[in-house]
Amino acid sequence: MSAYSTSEMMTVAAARRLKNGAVCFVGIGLPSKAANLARLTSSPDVVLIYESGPIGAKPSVLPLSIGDGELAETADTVVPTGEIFRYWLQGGRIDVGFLGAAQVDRFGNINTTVIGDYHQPKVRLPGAGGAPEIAGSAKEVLIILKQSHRTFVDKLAFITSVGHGEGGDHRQRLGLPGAGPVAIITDLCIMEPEAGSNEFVVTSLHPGVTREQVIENTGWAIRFADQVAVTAEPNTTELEALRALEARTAAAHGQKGGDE
Amino acid sequence: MSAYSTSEMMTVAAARRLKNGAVCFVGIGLPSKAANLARLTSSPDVVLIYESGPIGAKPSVLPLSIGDGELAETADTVVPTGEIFRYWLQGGRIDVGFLGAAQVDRFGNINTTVIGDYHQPKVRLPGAGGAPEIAGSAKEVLIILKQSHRTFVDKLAFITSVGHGEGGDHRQRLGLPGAGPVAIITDLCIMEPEAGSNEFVVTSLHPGVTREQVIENTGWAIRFADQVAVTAEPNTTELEALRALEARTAAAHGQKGGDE
Amino acid sequence: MADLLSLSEAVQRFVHDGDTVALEGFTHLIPTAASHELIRQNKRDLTLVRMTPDLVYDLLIGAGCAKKLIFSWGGNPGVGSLHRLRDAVEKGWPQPLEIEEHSHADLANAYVAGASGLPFAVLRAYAGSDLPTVNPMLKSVTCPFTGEVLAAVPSVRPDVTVIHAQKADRKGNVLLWGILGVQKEAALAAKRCIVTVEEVVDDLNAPMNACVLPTWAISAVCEVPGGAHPSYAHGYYERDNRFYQAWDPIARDRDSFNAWVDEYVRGTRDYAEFRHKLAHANAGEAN
Amino acid sequence: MADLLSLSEAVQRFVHDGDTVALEGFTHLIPTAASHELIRQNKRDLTLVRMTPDLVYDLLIGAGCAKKLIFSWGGNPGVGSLHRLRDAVEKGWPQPLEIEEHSHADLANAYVAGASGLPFAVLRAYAGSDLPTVNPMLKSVTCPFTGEVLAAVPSVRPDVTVIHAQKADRKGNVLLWGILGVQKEAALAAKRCIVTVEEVVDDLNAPMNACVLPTWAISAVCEVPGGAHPSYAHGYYERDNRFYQAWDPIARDRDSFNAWVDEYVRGTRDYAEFRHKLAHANAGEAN
Repeated sequence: MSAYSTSEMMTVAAARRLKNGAVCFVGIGLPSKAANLARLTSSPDVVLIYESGPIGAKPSVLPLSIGDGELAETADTVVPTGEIFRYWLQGGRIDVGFLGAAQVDRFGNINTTVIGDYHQPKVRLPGAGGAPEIAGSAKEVLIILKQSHRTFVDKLAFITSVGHGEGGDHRQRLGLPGAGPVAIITDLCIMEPEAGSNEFVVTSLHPGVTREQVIENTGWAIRFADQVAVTAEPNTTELEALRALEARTAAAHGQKGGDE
Repeated sequence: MSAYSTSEMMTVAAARRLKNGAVCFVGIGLPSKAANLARLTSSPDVVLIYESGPIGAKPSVLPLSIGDGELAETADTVVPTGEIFRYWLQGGRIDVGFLGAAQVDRFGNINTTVIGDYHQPKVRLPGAGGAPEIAGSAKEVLIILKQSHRTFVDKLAFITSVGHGEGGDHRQRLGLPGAGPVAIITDLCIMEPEAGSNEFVVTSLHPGVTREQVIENTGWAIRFADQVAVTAEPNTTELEALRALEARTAAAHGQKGGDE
Repeated sequence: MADLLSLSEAVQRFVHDGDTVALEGFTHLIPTAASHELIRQNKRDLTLVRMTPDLVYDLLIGAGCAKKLIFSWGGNPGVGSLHRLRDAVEKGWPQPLEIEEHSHADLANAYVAGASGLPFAVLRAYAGSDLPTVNPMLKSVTCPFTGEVLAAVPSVRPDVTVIHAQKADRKGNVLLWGILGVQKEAALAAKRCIVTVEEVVDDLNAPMNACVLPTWAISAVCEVPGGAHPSYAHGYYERDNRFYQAWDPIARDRDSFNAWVDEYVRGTRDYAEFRHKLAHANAGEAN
Repeated sequence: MADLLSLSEAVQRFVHDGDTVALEGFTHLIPTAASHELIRQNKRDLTLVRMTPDLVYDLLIGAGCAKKLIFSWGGNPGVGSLHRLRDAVEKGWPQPLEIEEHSHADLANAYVAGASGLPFAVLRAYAGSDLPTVNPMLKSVTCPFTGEVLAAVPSVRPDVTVIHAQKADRKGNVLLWGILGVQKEAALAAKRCIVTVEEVVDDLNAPMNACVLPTWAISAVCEVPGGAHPSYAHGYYERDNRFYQAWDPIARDRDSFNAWVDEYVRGTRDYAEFRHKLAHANAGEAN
């Protein structure tokens, strides 16, 4: 196996979670990169929906914006943004909502709004976008982000998009239709909700990553599942597809796309 | 002036009420015939909207159904039926709603539902269709139908689509945005709402029609305005355009269209 | 992913007795072939939803398939009454028919709400109308911002929707154009959806913002050329206005209706055979 | 009927200080030229509505035109922060900016409700989110049929909407295609609507079910080629990704922002001159 970066491991591990044929509502950036890698490798029939309107997009390079022209050109159809949210997401037709995040907590709740007080913000983040309703209505949610003390926090300043809320059956009590986040994929590991508590625990460590590294880079007292697997390394097909995708993207856009 | 039928007089009189450039929501049958006559004579820029979806239809023959193919082919665009009712009618963009009726009362309320008891009907009529919301939301409403004791009734068995309700300012009290019916055009006369009471009174008699004829053919004690005009006879342009339209329609469909 | 099936198999697999069924198509693309197949398979106790019942439901009602009708305008367009619908409502033949009556704006909004996964739709409707006095499903909601009172109607969420479209590709993606009616909304509001199409092609060649239903959003695609007769399929064939007129005397009388259905629907194996028989009869008449 | 006007005249005639203004365009067809003209005419106290404020509102906020922002995602897509937006929110520069924050689904529904003449929209949203704790305009309604509690949000009904489209014909009918965003809804939700277009043509040649805005539904059409830069106009030009990146250092600093606006916006007579100057500067940079 050739050498690979932790970022590549994260993208490949996330791509593997998308089953062939799944209908996936894709956020821009890391989710879009992983979803397109899945489409170009294990899951050629994954259906990619972007909130700007394209249904069944098959871009050859990564979009830099959520509404790049190539998404429209390669889609089965392009519908108004209102329809995407109304008929397709809220209508219950999305299998997987694929989200990034600025911060996440132990129950998979997401903050993309603000750090510090809302009215006296320390850092003003971009805000909700499509995430709250993707998190609410997709049948299941995957979250992908780089792991650090600043991103995996004990208490979110603001819950923009709900995961398992306060844990346990809180999500059901809120009346949310979807199952919520089923995995958080980082550059260090994969976390999944523990049965019952729905607290995220580490279920798979990426090759070479130690428990200590994960603990150091998590803002809460992260726990490990009874059985912790080691994530399979990226294989040649995956790595080549990912690197070719990034090279095509750089050639087309003058920037790599998907890492912001 | 050549001889003309009462039916032609009715259609011509109705067509004249459509101002050039007006956006008109057209019912099938008599309204569609009058609206298209207007478009072909005095009001070339009248905009015809059919509830099936065509916006700006310019058919060369009368449609037999509310969704004939020629409506789509000649329209500026064709939108889903839901959008017609939501964005265009309810959105407040219709100047004139042009309706037929099975029965009408002195306040311009319309019955197209049932004769006799709703649950034990004497005659089951087709029902509401688009009329209730056209009557409610168009800025103003024109009603066209042949006059008789059976169609101009003292008390409707059923109010399908509201006109001026119980008269006076009842319509405003109901919170309805549009002005309601501003004219009823029949084969005998034109009626308009009396200021204040909003009861329909005769304001123009078609040439050769007597007050007695109108009284005989009205199921309520019909009143006449202080000034009753005589409707101008159909001119040659109007008659020729109408007859040519009906001839084209008969040739295309094997039936005249617009009289049902 | 939609399966490419015969209409017979699709109806067998996806429509069950007692289902709420919507056959939609507003004047254009009315799925008549599907109504014939429902009669051939003797589906019973259906709750039928459709804005304009038209001939397609006159058939189903007269053939005894329906226990309830949800609708907003029930006539034979350009001709007159739907006699089987009236006979069922006025005289309870062949069996009593419960009716739930709306307006077009209401049902169109109700399909939109159904497709949107909402339990109800909000619209400006029914003020001053008697319809709410006979339909208890017409309620109201108050705007929490302005205090305005608006109509609230239940969304339509059928067990099965059937629509007819012009084209599908071999994967089962569907394209329709022209008068779109509420077909897309009806399809997306339903638990299961059957689409009959004029033809299956290699490539839809759809304009970028065309009305396309992706294969994974529907259950079955069935190639049934002419399946929208006597309505029309834009780009394929025109409305058969004479058939709408011919229907009036056929449906006016119970016996003539029964004879027609026995001969042309129950007496044919499928829609292709029906079309053949009808063409033959029309040719004979013309002689 | 829409008037065919210069953009300068259209903004003069239809946009007033204190108006609620929506410049819409979701990634595609962003009406940048209009924002420049608003700055040139020094419009003040605007309430700006837009799902993605993007560079187009970073400009207006930094130039002091806005008193309030209603939005759902405020970043420089693919690059990072909107520095002028952040500076206004975090430090009140050049003046305090009131913000009212929603989600995309909420604002998209709010435009749909606005276009539909309704005072509010109903959607499944915000359960478990903190947004309702900071935005009192996020309320709820109860379904009168099922008892479900759903989110209720106020509809968006701007005084003026501005969108950019590909084509208009000489009567002022407008055609757009590709990523449609919420433009049609924003246009129809507004009291007045200005459409800038890439070109005015004799015949739109629109597909039958294309997104067309009829001339009588809008106030003015202005031919402004390139008017969506740095976003793109499908069929005309691509997204200028480098400009989005170049914007970051320009907007990061108050002085460099002011200098840029003085030079490129206030320092040009119209958008054509702006494009000329920008092209010139880019060419100079490349040398």
